Amino acid sequence: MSEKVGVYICHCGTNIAKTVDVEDVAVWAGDQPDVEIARDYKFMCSSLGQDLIEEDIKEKGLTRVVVAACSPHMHEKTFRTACERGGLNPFLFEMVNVREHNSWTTDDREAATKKAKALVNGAVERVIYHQELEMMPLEINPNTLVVGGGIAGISASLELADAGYHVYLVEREPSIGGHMAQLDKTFPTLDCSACILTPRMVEVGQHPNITLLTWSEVENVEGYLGNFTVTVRKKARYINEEHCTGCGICIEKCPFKVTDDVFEAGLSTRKVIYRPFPQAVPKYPVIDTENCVYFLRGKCKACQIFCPTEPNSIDFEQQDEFLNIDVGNIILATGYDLFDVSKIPQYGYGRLANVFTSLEFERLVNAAGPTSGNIVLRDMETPPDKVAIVHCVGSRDENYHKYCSKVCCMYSLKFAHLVHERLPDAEVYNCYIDMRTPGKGYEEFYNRLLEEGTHFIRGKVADITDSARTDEEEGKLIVQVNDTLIDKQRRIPVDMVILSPAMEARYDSRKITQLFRMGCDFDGFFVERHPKLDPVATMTEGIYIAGACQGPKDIPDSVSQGAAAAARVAGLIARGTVYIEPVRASIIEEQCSGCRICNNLCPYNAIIFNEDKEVSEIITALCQGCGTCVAACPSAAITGAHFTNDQLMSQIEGILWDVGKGLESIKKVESVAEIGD
Amino acid sequence: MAKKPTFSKEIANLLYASHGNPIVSCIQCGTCSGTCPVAEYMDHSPRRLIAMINADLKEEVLESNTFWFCASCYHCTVRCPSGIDIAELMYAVKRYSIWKHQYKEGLVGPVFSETFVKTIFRSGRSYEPILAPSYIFSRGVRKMFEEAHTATNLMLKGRIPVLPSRIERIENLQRVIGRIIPTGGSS
Amino acid sequence: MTEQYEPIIVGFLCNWCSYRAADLAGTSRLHYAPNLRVIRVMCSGRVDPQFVLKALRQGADGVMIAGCHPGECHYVEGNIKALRRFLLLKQMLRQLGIEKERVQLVWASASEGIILADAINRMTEEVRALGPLRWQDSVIGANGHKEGETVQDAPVPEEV
Amino acid sequence: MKQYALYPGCSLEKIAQSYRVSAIETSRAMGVELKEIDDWNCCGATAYFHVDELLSYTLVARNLAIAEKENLDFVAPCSACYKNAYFTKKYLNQDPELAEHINYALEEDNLHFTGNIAVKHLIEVFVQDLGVEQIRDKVSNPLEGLRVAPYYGCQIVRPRKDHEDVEEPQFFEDLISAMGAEPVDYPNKVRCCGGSLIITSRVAALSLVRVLLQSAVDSNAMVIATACPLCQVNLECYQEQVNQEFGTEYSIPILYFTQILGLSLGIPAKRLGIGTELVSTKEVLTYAQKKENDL
Repeated sequence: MSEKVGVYICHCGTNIAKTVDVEDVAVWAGDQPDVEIARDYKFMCSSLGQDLIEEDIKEKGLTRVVVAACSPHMHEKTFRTACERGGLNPFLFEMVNVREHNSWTTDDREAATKKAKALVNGAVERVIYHQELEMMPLEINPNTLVVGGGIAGISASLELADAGYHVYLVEREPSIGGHMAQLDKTFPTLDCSACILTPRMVEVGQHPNITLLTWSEVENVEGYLGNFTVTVRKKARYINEEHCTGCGICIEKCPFKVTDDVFEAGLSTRKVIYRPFPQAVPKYPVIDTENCVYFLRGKCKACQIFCPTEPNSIDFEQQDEFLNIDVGNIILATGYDLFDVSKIPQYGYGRLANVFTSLEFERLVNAAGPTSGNIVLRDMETPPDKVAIVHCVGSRDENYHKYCSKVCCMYSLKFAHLVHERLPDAEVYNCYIDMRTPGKGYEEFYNRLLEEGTHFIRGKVADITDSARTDEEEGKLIVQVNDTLIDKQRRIPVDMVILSPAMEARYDSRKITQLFRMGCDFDGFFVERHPKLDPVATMTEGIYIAGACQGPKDIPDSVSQGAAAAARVAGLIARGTVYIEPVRASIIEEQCSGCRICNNLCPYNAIIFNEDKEVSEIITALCQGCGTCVAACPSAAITGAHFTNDQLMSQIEGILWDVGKGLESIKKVESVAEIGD
Repeated sequence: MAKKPTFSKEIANLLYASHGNPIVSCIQCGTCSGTCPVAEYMDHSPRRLIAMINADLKEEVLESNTFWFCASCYHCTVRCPSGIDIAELMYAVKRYSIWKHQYKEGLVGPVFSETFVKTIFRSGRSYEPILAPSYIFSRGVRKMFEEAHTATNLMLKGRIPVLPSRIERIENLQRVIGRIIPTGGSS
Repeated sequence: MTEQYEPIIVGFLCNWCSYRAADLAGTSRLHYAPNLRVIRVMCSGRVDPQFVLKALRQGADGVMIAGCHPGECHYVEGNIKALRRFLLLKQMLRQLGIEKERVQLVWASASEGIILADAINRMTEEVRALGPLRWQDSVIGANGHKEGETVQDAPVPEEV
Repeated sequence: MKQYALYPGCSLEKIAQSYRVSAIETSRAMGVELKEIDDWNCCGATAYFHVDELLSYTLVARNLAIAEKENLDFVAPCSACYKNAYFTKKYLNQDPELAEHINYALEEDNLHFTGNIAVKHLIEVFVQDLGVEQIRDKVSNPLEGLRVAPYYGCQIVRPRKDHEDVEEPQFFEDLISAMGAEPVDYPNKVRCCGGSLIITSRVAALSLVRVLLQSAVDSNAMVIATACPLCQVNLECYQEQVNQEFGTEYSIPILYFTQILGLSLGIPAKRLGIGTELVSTKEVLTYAQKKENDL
């Protein structure tokens, strides 16, 4: 099987040429069998380099091309298009990685050149067995699934819906809004969080292109880019959404209250049938079955009795629904959790009443909160006259989270401002390690706080205790901190302490990554395709991420990531069809013995058994081309396009050419043998 | 010819056995100095001492009393967000200062440690009467009476050993010590 | 400088994780032993035990199969299948008298360039210590075949 | 009869004799025998590390090697000895060259360190090996109403050995409630007592002792229970100097946990070495005698 192979070795400036003797490799490659022409060139990926390939294909009638340069993840596409322009099927091409895997990893010029020759030889042997393949068209379903109804999810959904595409927005809580709905003001503009959020939520609620599925979770995801089938469990609200007008009488009449640990962060109560907050979207309440007397002991039904609608909207027999949704792309915007501050016992949260977390303080200071905006201590009456705000609780700490959570400095400044505003003669102490104000108008906000007379202490708080040593400390919380700028250990007596905890990945983020088959890092945040150039895409085609689920970030970044993910998806939908690698498996019917070993091997259930023909068959559309079945087939009846057994076997032979035939390596072997025996 | 190691490199080498991160990873956050129970008695806080070591201020470091006031309670070590074994660092600086016989005037610590080591070399076990009083005399008459008062109370309760207790195989122990420090012990 | 024995190790790296880890090791200019020759496969599950035997027969002194950490495979469980086959292959290699350090399975995710570089260095030293495999005498010869006898490829092992 | 190799440490010879006596008595009552290691040497406490680290490990390794000869777990009543022994064993197991070098030195006393015995603090023997339930069953004379401040000190819990809670440990409180007494919420229970600073920097140590005493008074404890001779001496013998230095009138009895446990097990005070304290412990004994009068 003789082919005319063109071999091109790239200098890549000095990146390769510095350690690999490219001329020698080119000359050596020139006189290998099947090699028609072998050249070395300064920059193969430059247009001149590509023209070299084009002209050689046309003039020399090359039938195969091998380029030894950087990683295929960098320029495989460039050289494939060059082959195509030369009239050669792009898959009759093989790339050899002699830069990342070779020249950059050693200074040993002789070893690097020897390795380069071996890899090139392997590629030449392999490329001879390459077959012509065509890119596979894939229809993109225009619907999109957005998981998570926080500000990032809302932005993504609105962008796509306004672009005219249909969006399914799935939210685990009874209402969308996420953590932002709990905040009072936002930095640095001090806009009221609800004022800027609720209009967006209403827009989502009323948008014809958005199907809102709250109090729902994704149970299962099948399929691939363009054709995902998602099973969503719509948990029973025990409210009939068609009839309910959202009047709220049922909430009023419900005689039972429970502490609201989710929305009110445990600071106040909610009824057993409840809406998380007045501006909730959708407006339908939901029954908390764990505490509802009817579900526990079968009595009460007060909500049903007082419900004014005809027919009655309360439906105790309602069951969870399972919906199957077909979408083309998925955007994950699942948000974050707050670090559990009780993990740092020396800060006394839980033991000392007046130590609050930032979320608790947000609810305290919120006009719609339990104290309608009055900053008071845990007894819900006495306002504090001295407040300490502790930065970096659980962040920048090897024992908890090594990373900086990016937003705590700014919202701690916001808290200081709110205390000054509500309690003009209160003293505020912010204990920080570094004041990080990297955004637009952020540093100015910090200056504003300095002018407002906040005491900034540069030092991380060591511990918070109520065991006083002097009368002045009696009955107060004492914040012990080393003020590093004056190198004094200070004990500051205060009435209230606010802890700014780290932003953590969701507790179940690992489960989500398995569900959607993409990756998460050691801390549990989702892994983007490229940290700098591709932050909203993931390694899995068709799955995009936005907001705090990808890493700690503030609202403006979450909104822009939401919009970015939406733009990526909109781009795919607009193209309608996407061409993907033809790397797929296929079964040669005659050779298949029907042993069915491959049937349960495929994670995508792409292999089915044809009963009458008694052979297995592969649904090419479902196959992702991993090749596991190809390797498992005992009678080699399954072949994997572009990674066939012949191709790989010949590549193995090729890269070990110098061991099999080459003399000097055997000489080396003999000399060792003598010493050895 | 290898460069002469800087002071901070020397201290870092002394820390090779300690199992924390190197002191260059200190972010100067002040948790150690906020936690330290005796920080107010130190002329430089542990945090500042680390900064001075990293800045190779050898004289000022050896002149400070910080590491002599360290009670080795390890509270800083367990809380350090950069995982530095700060108590171990204080031990290392003490060892460096004793080897170089370079420490602040009038400190009781160094003399106490050297005497302690000599007692062990001689009898294998420590003997309170030698250790305690010989330093209190150097601190003024009033302190001497207070200490004598406490010592007599303890004597009355039979809690002060009269004879120093020796271990039987003291020669073996001395030879064992000799194999570690060839100069026949640090006497 | 005496002529030191340089083992040759064939590395089957999976496209999504270990191949990118090797790329990352390159871009961060981590120097590691140049003895590994990489063959790219879409998933570690694609590595057929025959490839390993083929490489050893062709004169390789060691084979490394590198995939994603369990639970992180781009194709869900390709790496688990590779692990299953590897456990069986290890038994067979032991029976053939091949030292177990010669064929290794390594997990390295796309961000773990250092871990892969260390694994390559470690394996190179281990195989260097074992010396060349010399498949002909240590495997064929030791199993009773006379010198020069041509041996057909072993029948394909039944995938259990 | 479970056996342990007891490493008493220099303080238990004289100044903390009552700790040794009460330890042996209470462990025998609980069916545990503390067999003293023969010809042990000083563990270097904190002072030795100031001079030479390698030599400090050697001194401790010698004691461990002697205990290994009898193949019994190494038990140290004093926190400083416990910390030194625990970490010497850990570092020697981790660093074979270090172990080899030290074993070379130990040959002079024909000893060899292998590190295959466990190293425990005396309180761990009661709280973990025996367990709080078993102790509660054995308590024949529960000290109802006696409010005890559980004082851990520093080197029992720190530096972190393996993931235990170094800020809010609870095992001492459980032990005290097993004795029938009432553990008070003692906020400074893991703060340091000053240790050897009592000699090298007296004022600093006295201020630490004062904080601990004041905090015990605030939690209206009647007695502070400790598990380390250094802490006992600092807290008790220097109370008088604290009062002189800071003009306070503290007079809080400081007892070893083995003494209080002994009382609750019905062992007479005399055999627990109670009576050698500088601060009177009569009030505490009234809670122990109460049982005998009712009999």
